[in-house]
Amino acid sequence: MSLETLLIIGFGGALLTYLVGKTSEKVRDFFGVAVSLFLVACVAYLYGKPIEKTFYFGFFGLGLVLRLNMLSWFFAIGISGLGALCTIFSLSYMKGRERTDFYYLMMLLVNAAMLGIVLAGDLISFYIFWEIMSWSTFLLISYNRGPALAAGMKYIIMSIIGSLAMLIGMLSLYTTYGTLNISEISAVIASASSGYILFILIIFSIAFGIKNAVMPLHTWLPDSYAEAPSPFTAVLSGMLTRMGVYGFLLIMYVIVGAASALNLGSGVFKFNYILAWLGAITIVIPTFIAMLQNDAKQLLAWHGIGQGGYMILGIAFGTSLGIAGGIFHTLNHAIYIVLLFMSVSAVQYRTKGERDLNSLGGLIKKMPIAFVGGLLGISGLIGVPLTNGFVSKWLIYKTLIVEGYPFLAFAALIGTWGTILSVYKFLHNMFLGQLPEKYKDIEKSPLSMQLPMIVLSLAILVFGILPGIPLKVINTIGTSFGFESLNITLWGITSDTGTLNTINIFSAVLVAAVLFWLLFRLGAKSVSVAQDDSYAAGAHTPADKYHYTAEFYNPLYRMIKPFLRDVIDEFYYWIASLVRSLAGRVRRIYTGDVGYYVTYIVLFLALLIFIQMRWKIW
Amino acid sequence: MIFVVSFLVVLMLVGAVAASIFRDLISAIIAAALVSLIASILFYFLQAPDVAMAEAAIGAALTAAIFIIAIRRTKRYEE
Amino acid sequence: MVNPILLIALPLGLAFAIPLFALFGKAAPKYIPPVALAFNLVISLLLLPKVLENPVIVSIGGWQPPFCINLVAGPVAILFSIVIALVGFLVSIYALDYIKEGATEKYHMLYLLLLTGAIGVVLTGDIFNLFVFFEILCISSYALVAYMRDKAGIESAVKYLIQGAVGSSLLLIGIGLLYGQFGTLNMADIAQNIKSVSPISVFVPMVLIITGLGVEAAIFPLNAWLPDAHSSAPSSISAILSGIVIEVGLYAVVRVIFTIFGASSILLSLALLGILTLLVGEMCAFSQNNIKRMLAYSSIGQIGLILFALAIATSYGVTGGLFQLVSHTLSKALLFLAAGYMIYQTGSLQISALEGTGKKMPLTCLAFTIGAFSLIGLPPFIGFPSKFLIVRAALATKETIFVVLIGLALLGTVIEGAYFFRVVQVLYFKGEKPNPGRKEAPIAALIPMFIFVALIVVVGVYPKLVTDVLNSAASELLNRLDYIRSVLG
Amino acid sequence: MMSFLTDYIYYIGAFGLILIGLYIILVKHNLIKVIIGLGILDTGVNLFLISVGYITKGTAPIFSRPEINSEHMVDPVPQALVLTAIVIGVAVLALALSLAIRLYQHYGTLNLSKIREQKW
Amino acid sequence: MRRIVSLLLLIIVAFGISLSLAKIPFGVPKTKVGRHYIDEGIEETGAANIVTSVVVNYRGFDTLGEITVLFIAAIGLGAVLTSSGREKMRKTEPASLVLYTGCRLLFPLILIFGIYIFIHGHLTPGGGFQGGAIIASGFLLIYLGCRERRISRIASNLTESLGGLIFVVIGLLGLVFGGYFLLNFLPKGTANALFSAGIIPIIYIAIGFKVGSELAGIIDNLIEES
Repeated sequence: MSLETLLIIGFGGALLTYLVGKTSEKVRDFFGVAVSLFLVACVAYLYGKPIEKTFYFGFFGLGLVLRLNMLSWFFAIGISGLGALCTIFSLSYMKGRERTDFYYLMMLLVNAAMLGIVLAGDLISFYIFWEIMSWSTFLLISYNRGPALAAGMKYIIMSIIGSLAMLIGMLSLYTTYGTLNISEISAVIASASSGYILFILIIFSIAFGIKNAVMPLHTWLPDSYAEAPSPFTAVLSGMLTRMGVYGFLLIMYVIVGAASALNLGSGVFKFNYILAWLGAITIVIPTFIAMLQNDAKQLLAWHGIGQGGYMILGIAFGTSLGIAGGIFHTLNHAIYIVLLFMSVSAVQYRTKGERDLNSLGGLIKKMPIAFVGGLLGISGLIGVPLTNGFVSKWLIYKTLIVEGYPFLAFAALIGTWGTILSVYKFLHNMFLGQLPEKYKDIEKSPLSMQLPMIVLSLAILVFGILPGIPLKVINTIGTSFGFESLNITLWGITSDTGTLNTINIFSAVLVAAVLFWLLFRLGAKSVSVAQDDSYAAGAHTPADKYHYTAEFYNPLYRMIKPFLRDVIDEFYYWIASLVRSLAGRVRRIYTGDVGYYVTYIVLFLALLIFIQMRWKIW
Repeated sequence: MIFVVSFLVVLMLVGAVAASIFRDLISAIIAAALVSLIASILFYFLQAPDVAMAEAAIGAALTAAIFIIAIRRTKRYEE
Repeated sequence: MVNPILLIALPLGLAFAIPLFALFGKAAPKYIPPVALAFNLVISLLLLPKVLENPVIVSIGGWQPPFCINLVAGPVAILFSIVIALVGFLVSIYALDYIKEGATEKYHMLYLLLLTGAIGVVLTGDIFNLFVFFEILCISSYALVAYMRDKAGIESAVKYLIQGAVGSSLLLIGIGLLYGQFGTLNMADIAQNIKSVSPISVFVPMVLIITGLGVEAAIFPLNAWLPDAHSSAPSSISAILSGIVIEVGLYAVVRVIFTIFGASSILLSLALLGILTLLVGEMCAFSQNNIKRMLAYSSIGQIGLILFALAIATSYGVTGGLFQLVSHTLSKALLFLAAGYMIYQTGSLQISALEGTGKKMPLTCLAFTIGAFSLIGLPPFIGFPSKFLIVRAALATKETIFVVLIGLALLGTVIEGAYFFRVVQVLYFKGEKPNPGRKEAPIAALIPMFIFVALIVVVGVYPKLVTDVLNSAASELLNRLDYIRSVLG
Repeated sequence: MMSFLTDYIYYIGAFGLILIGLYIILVKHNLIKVIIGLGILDTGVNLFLISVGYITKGTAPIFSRPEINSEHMVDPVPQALVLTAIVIGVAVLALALSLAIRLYQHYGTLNLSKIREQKW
Repeated sequence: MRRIVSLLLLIIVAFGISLSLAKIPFGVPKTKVGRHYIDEGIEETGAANIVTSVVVNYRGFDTLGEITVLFIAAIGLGAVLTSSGREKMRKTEPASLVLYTGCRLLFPLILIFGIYIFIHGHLTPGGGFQGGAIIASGFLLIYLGCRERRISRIASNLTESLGGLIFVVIGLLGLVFGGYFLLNFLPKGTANALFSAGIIPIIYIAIGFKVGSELAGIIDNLIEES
């Protein structure tokens, strides 16, 4: 079981799925799911087998290297697992849409490309897979017509800028060290001047920051998330965006190395310190913007940006706790955000694509599984104890406090408050409250949608109660970066500065739950009122006029809305319009009059002669 | 001798200028034909009889002819 | 022993013979160009291994250079003739079905003669002979641009002809000045004595020659003919104009600057010129609604990039430039061929009219998409390795000016990405769901398109296929002394 | 004065024609005029080439009698080049005129500053 | 405005060129290949007219390209001017009797003169181009005088392509016999004799017919079409 066969299965499976789809849809669905599941099995089988293999053919004599270590395995399992779940989820969601073969092709292609990224052992193949991922993602984002096109353009433009920055950084590394093999570069780069290392870090951070939507570079994300087909939005938010985190880990701790990456610059202007502040900003502002959203997917998208901030915050602090927190939060975030997007798209699927929170509500009876998924998802997002989000956030807070950065900790905390408010709105407006009349006879989501949601809900609980399982892997990653090892128990972490033990929490919550249950039993029954026997001034009010989940948090909006304009996005748009008008002017050079054209020719001639006369260039 | 040549050159340049200023394209073409005719005489003075013949036959005669044909198809006067 | 002269003589003879073939049948002439070009392709490939060791010098008429016209079949020339023969062959197959109205036999004659002129330009070692073949190239392309005889075609042809004629007159003046100073027309011979004369009196002919050739090479202020001609010619001709003609012009410019004049000190201004050309081209293409005009302007941009890469004048740079040249030829020819049938089916040149073409003609649109991606420089297509080489060359110079310039060039790439992705979106995702009425391009058009696609993908995945040819070509362009020695013995 | 004339009169003639031709192409709007300018430009270039090859008191490079002495023969190469150039020039002119005829049929005018559909 | 700018530019260009011209004194021998042709030409090619030997033999490749250019122009002109309603004859009033008979009388003489010119191209001034041009002017005369006469398209096309083919084939024969394209493989003969100079007169005759028919075809197209 070697790595190139893994990739061949990935890419070849994608193409085969497309070809099979030309014959029969059933076979294609089965085949696609089979390929993705098989990939999961392969990656799982490769656990703990470090491989490094150079291909026989190179790219301009640069050997293409594939290598597997704990870090790449960790990301690979996440990618393949979530990819498989999302593919299963797509089965019923995509049924009857146009161009489904193309959809599955791109879905599997993106997964294969992401696997390639994390398995790449040299920057050139990293870049190649990165670009393949970018353009296939572009095609998928544009898949829904209409507003999706603008979102796709925004995404691909920023992504091209990022990858060109990466190209420059990569090639400057190549011209300096004559190799692009990651391990060889990391061996020699320590001798480089700090200025050069800073340049490399910054230019790569542009690329990865765009992909991970760090604050000034985030503007592509909300539209793309909102407009992409929902199962793919899950992939996008769960793993594809987090390739940025992988990139940050790669460039900071694998290539440059913790020793030199963590003390560039001095005082408050240390590279990682600034990065941490960017992370904090990325936590706070998007979370509160999320609160203003009435579109379920937009709301989740803004949270996606915010949670990305937590990861950056954790990674930027080069302590073993912080690294562990960041990486673990990447995994947890992937799990619960995918779950949330799945429950949203389940609702979307049943309500014929309704995303507006103001016109939904009361679906808890109709779609219980989706509700449970949503509930667990938001509790993970908030970081309620016994869900996985809690553990990783605990690690990050602890890092901040131990390192003594109260402001950053406070920012993170504010972020959590905003999260609570907004996701409560999310859950309430979709599932609680009163059911609109038109959704009376809605039936619950099909099995192919429930299955992934159930799996993910279980995963949230398991990782929340037994965080030791993933933390062991993460700990080995941290030690491979050269940090001291944490001592992990199955129930949590024991360290001198404080101990996390989920057993105690579990028992406490259990007791509390029993007490509450008794309380409710003893308390009075709540009467449920049908929506339409409600009277205003003696007149019967029709149902559609009366739906109180609309305009949630209205006063709060009026208070903070002016502060939360997305100024950066407007700035980018301004630049775009500037370029457009400039282009419109430049093409006026080509006036249709041929006399001018001949004048240009003679002008060129005379200009060159004049320059030679004047400055003697030759 | 040299004065003949200089006279011819001056005449040729005058013909070229005339070709540029005449509004009537036919006369402009006559002027251009004059230019290449004088050019062919100069070729002869420069000991290039072959070129002189070619210029006289092609440059002066045929070119003027196809110009005039083309002008018969289009407009005679430059606006 | 195959003789490089056959590369010129046989297509020429076949082109002369086309009226005779026309006597046998109305359909006969259109099969001549594919035959001739396939033959050329075979000969070039046969010549390649020998040429890679040392260039083949063919002297015509049996006299020794510089007393005769001689052909220099070096790696560059053979590389170009392979590319010309390949692209010409595929496009002529495309034209079998595409060219229906008009005097088709005249079209095929002109087409074959155009490519013969291109091959002559790259093969010849004599500067006046270069001029003659250049005239063959130019005049046949004037006629072909006007082939459709519609309003746009005639107007563009007239403008193209005026600029081209002025350019070639300037070129001839430059050649005359050179002959007056060196008393010879053989490139190698001139190059040998070039240093013996004071700079300014050689600079003026150089500038004249660069300007004259630059009109064909579409360097920035001289390229006003290009968008008109490319957008209003028949699409097969647009593919040739954009894929071969301007490249050959650029080859001539580079050959003159590098080999004849050895002008190493004007390279920086040449690089600036290239970047200027790139930015202007991409800017203009960005704000186009006419798809063929957009492609034409993007050709200007690509030419600028190639010029910049060649002006770096390190072996990396020239290799990258030649690679970019090859990749642009393949991709742009593919794009024009695909666009040709899209336009033919939708009946409009506007990009907005292409909505839903992705459903109507999926294969053509797939080909177009791959060409566009390759031109933007996305892996795993051929555009990526060339862009990779160029960026590497620019960074390897370790000079700030080149790093800044490559930054600007990549900016141009972003703009290019913007408009090409816009077109791709229009093809597949714009507008409402279209009626699934299949109107695919005919098979005679699809075969060449997909051969192009195969080449683009294969070379993009495994660039080693072409790199050694490119390397030796770059070394031939770079050291002129070897060229002089190999010609004059 | 005399020597100046003997040295430069042909060059003056040649480049006078070249510059006048370029001037016509640059400033005239009428297509036929522009083509005339091209013709004059060609003639000037040819004259220049021939005068480059000239030798003072030279004879034509033709051995009309075998015993003719070849010391003062003028350079035959420019004459060959000019033969080529003349034919190429007339070819371009003919093509240009045919295009002009078509253009007139399409637009009803030959004023190039009015014929501006292909632009930007 | 435009005039001033263009004058300025032209002055700069003229200035630059004059600087370069200073290196090219008028009237002094500067050539090196030309000298060689003059000294060796008779022996090497056997043509008394050195210009002809240069045009057809030393630089014969240029000439091949040149007739190709003329060929292209003829075809292109046909392609541009060929209108859908082919072979429609415009009503033309007949020419005056004087002109008519004059043309009828002159035409054969002009034809013969042209043929003479290009047959003796290697001995006396003149050659294929000049002779061809003269023949074409004879056809022009016919069009002026006898307006209903037309040359047959087929014949002129065949002449063009055959002329070109003969040139290429002779070149290839040189390649076959001596290993050089356009090698002068026929016996040179004695200079100043009509049958001398090997392939030169043959090529020049081919060129003469080709050029004549092409120019005539061009005139014919221009007169008849559109």
